[in-house]
Amino acid sequence: MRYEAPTTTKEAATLLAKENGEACVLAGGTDLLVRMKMGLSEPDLIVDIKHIPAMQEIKISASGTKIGAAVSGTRLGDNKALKKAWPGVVEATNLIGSDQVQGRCTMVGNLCNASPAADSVPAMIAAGAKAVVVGPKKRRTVTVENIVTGPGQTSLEKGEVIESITLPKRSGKSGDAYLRFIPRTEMDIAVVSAGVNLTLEKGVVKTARVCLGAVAPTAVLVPDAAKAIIGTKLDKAALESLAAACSAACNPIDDKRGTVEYRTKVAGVLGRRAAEIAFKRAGGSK
Amino acid sequence: MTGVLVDTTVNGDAVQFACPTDETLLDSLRDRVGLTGVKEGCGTGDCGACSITLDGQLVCSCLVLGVEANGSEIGTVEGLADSESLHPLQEQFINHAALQCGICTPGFLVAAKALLDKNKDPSEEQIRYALAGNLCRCTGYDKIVRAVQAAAKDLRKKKK
Amino acid sequence: MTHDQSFTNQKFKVVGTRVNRPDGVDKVTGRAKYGADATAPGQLVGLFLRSPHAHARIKKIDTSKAEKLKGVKAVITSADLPDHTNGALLDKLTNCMARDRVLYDGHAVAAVAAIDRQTAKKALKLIKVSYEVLPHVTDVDEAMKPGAPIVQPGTKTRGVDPKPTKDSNVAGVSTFGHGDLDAGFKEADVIIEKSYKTEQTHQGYIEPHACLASVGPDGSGELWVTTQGHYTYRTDCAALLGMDLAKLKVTSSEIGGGFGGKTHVWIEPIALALSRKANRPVKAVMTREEVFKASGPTCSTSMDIKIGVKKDGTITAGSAHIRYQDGAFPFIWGQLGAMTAFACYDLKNVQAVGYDVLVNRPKVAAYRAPSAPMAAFGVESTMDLLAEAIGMDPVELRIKNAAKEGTKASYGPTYGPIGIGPTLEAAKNHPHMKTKLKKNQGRGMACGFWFNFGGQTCTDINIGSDGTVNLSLGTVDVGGSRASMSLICAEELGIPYEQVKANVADTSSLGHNDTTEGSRGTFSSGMATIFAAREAIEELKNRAAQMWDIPVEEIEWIDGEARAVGQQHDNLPPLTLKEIAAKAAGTGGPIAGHNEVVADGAGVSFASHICDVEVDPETGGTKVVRYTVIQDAGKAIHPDYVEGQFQGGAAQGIGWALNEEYIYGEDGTLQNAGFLDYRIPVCSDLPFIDTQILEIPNPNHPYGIRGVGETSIVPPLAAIGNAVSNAAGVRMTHVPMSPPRILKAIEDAGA
Amino acid sequence: MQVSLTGGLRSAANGAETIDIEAETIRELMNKLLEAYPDMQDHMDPGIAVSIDGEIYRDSPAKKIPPNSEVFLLPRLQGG
Repeated sequence: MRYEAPTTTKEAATLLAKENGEACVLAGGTDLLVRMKMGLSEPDLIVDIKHIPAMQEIKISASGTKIGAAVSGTRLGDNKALKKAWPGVVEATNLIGSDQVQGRCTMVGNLCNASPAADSVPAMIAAGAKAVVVGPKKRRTVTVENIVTGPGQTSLEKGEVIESITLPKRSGKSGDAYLRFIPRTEMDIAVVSAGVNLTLEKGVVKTARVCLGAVAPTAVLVPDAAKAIIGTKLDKAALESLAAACSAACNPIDDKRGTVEYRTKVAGVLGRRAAEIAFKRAGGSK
Repeated sequence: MTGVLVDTTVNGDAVQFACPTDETLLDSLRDRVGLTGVKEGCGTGDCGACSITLDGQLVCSCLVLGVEANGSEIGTVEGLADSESLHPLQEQFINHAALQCGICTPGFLVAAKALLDKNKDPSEEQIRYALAGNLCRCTGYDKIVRAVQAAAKDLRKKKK
Repeated sequence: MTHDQSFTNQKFKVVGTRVNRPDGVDKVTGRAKYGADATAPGQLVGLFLRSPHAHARIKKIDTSKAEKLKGVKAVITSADLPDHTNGALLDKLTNCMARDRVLYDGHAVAAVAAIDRQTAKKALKLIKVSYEVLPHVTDVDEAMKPGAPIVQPGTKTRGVDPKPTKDSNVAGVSTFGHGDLDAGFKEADVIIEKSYKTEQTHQGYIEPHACLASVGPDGSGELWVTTQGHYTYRTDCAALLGMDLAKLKVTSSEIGGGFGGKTHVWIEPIALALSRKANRPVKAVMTREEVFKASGPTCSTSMDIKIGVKKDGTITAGSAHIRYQDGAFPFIWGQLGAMTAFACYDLKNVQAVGYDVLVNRPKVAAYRAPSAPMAAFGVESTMDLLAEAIGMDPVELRIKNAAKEGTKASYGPTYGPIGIGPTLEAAKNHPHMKTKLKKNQGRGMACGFWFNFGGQTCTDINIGSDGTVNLSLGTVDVGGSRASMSLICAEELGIPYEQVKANVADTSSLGHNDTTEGSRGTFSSGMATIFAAREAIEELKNRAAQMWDIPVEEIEWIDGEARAVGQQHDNLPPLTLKEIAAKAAGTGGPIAGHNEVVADGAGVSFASHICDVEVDPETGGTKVVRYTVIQDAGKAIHPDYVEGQFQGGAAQGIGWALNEEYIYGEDGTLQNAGFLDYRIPVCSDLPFIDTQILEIPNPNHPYGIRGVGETSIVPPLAAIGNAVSNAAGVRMTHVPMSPPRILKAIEDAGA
Repeated sequence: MQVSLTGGLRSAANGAETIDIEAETIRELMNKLLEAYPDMQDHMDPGIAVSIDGEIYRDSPAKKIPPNSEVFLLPRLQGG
């Protein structure tokens, strides 16, 4: 196995493109090293992206927020401005694993691992996040919901690597939230999860995005759930109809972590609870 | 073995070792540097027994490649005590009987130190969540949390 | 083995104090050496190839390519492991390495020793095994159905009359009890009949099985290993490999948790076989996945409980049918469960039937009070239903029916002095019982019983010329027993605790000791330490007699010094242990005490637990809000570590009750062989666990000690079950009470 | 002396709940038991414990059995 630690994104992309065997990107390694330990992955080349300066940046500007692909969960959580602007995205990322895992794990790694239960992904999709994808020849911008195509699968082409995630600029009265259900209080994979991002105008929900995790092969954006609360003050009826829309959008499986029935029911509960938190964060009151 | 040469600082001392590229830092520390205080309980980042600090950051050494440590500063349980005396956390773990079998203890100590370095006066809940990445099967965590509380108090007194 | 009972008023000087443990500094500095921490020059890495199937015939194993790989020094299959035991240990041997068939997912089929991990891994891939997949069964109820695949052909159900002629997965049926059930149920005003299920759990020790094995061409060998019983490992390994006992030295490393799971051999005989074949030391360490798949978890169960009660709370009859899943090899887990089911109560008419059932799962090993927690879940849940049905407080119902001295136990014999009544009274009066519950919260309590036992024990005391004392123990220290034994030794000799250094001796340095199991460590090694110390005191008195030149009969040993008794010796100042030790060379050489004993009469143990939980009715998530353990310790030698046992047992029980379970797929393979999806409680899952130690002395121990290690895992399943049922408003009958199960129960009740 | 049988042991004694055996020690009791009921061997292999007046003995064959004591045969206990 070859280990490379390039210092530019382009160099990383070129290395990945040239490798004929199995090539893996190493950011935090909290998924890759587990796969290697379990014998599920035996890379011929590992490209460590942590030495690329552009991938270590957090930039908050007038046009939006840019988070490098190698920024760890701990660094996200320590960034007060980011936590204030996107509390849902930050708390979702901070839910990945223990403090030990937080020191290594990244949002982009969480995304590219392409697990339906990834914590940061529903929050990013609800936020309307975009990924900056760099290949050996070109760079492109892709919405986060178009990155993962199925369990363990992404739309990235050979040689392509995500350099950063951008979160859009929002109006003042906005808030986001992410909730997941796990049987323990920590150290678990989401059985079901929900991210909600909304903006208010005169106390009424003006725009909203609702995304669910662990209820389908990929995270699911639920426009009907958003519609259910747009134009409301998040009254009981609106919340009920959001919950119903969430449950209706579920297409889960029975597995060791939960049942179809359970995930479908709890998706609605979490969607409703996340919406209430996001609403409150946006300054809404009933 | 086709190895790569890795230059590190471990517990303040310059350490050089060679390891295969697919070897974890946990294995490198145990098998090549000889620091067996770092334990493997799962190898998948779920138990925290292999906790170390890497450039000041708390990590599971089973989820880091040995080669990644090149140029880094590593801290392990073996580096907690001063030359003469134990760290207050170590003393309070003993005083509070916060260990039974002791296999998880090195990881707990390293994680608890990382917490107290950041937060001088953590609440019980903060302690419990900060240590959630470290599994203990013997104690029910009761005496561990009390030991960390007592050590935090000692450290605050020391500062004054 | 009845001793002077004056100990009940005994005043202790150091016993009962909370001293620092002797292995503390090593364990907080990383110096303590565990199973995987030893190295030997030229050591090889041993790895195992394991079955991907739940049940299959092994048609052929081709190891030729692996053997030819550069760096591979030995490859082993069952062909290298003839049975030297005439069948006595064939089950263990077959479990260590499959013979003609693999019996569960993860069953070892071959092992290699190579110069490094990379080479050993490559070699495993080069071993080709052809299997003929056979039908499998992993569920205990399914395995009992006619037509189920037979796990061990030739198995005829033991304990039924007449002897069966057909093969069965039911290896044994055992009935315990007395009285007339039918008559008892006729007397009842209310009868509750309910079925329950508990899933398979694992001890979850954090340290995987690990050893360093070395065997030379002369047939001598050494084994460094993490184990609860290095003498038992020696006996088994020597027998399986045809070695002489005395030529195999087994050293127990520090043990990173066992809880019953390190009482068996697993990889160790194979590591020795690899070493013998390669003529090099071999280190073998299980991965966590291997620990889950191929060590010894505890049974899953399915049971029917029926109890009848009069309106005044008198239980008239109780019956239990409990089916224990033993994995792929038969044992007595069902018998043990049936014995414990009703042990807390004084019942006129009682019957408990235990079934031992074979399935395609790993060989079950002991797990802390093995078989008792499941039976207690069924009985103690039903007790709450009865209390509710007759409108009686659940604690009062238990107090009314509690067993006491003179009660004929449900498993037969008559009890001596026991602690179930006092723990219940303490529970009733505990402040915990009086706190108010909040919305969605519920309180539950339950009792538990465990036998405890003693067994073969051997201890040495050697006094150095400076008066410090080496205490050599043969029982592995799993929970702080070196501290307790040092306290006992210091107490007897009358010296400060710090003057004693305890260590666990290897098998060459001390006589046989049974495994540390059955809560026996402090009970039995404590007893042997007392007797060894008393022998040393006799010798110290002899030496003092020489130094003073007076008859030894005129010397007493008081507070760590020899005192000459009588007015004629008023001029003789006492001789301290140190002073006598300093002169040992001239008075007869080294001073020592020794004892070997079969420590029987361990004294049964009881506990009552109280807990409060909060259930989220929309997700089924449960939070443990408060937990209290009350248990009889006989005498707490080191209260910190008694509390530690109480708290640890409770935490394991809470995990079992709420989230831990083996999940098998349709294909018979284990789906959650890791700490991510096998969810043991983490720090933020638990509250502080309150403890109350009761001391009802065991009349068969000089200090009144009872074992304390196991009982604390017995009540939690039922205590949590009762609390969750009270919080959710619906009776939970399936452990673990995971969120999907709780939510479904709530919805089914509402529908 | 009356000896009570429990669990699967009864099947080895043709279903009897109690049997009469005169024995001064546990060893003698075991020997006579096997003589009278050869099927007991099946149960002796995994081990039998003897309870004398409520105290359980696993490895004390020399233990004297006082006259008129309560004697139970139990499976050999196993612990964690």
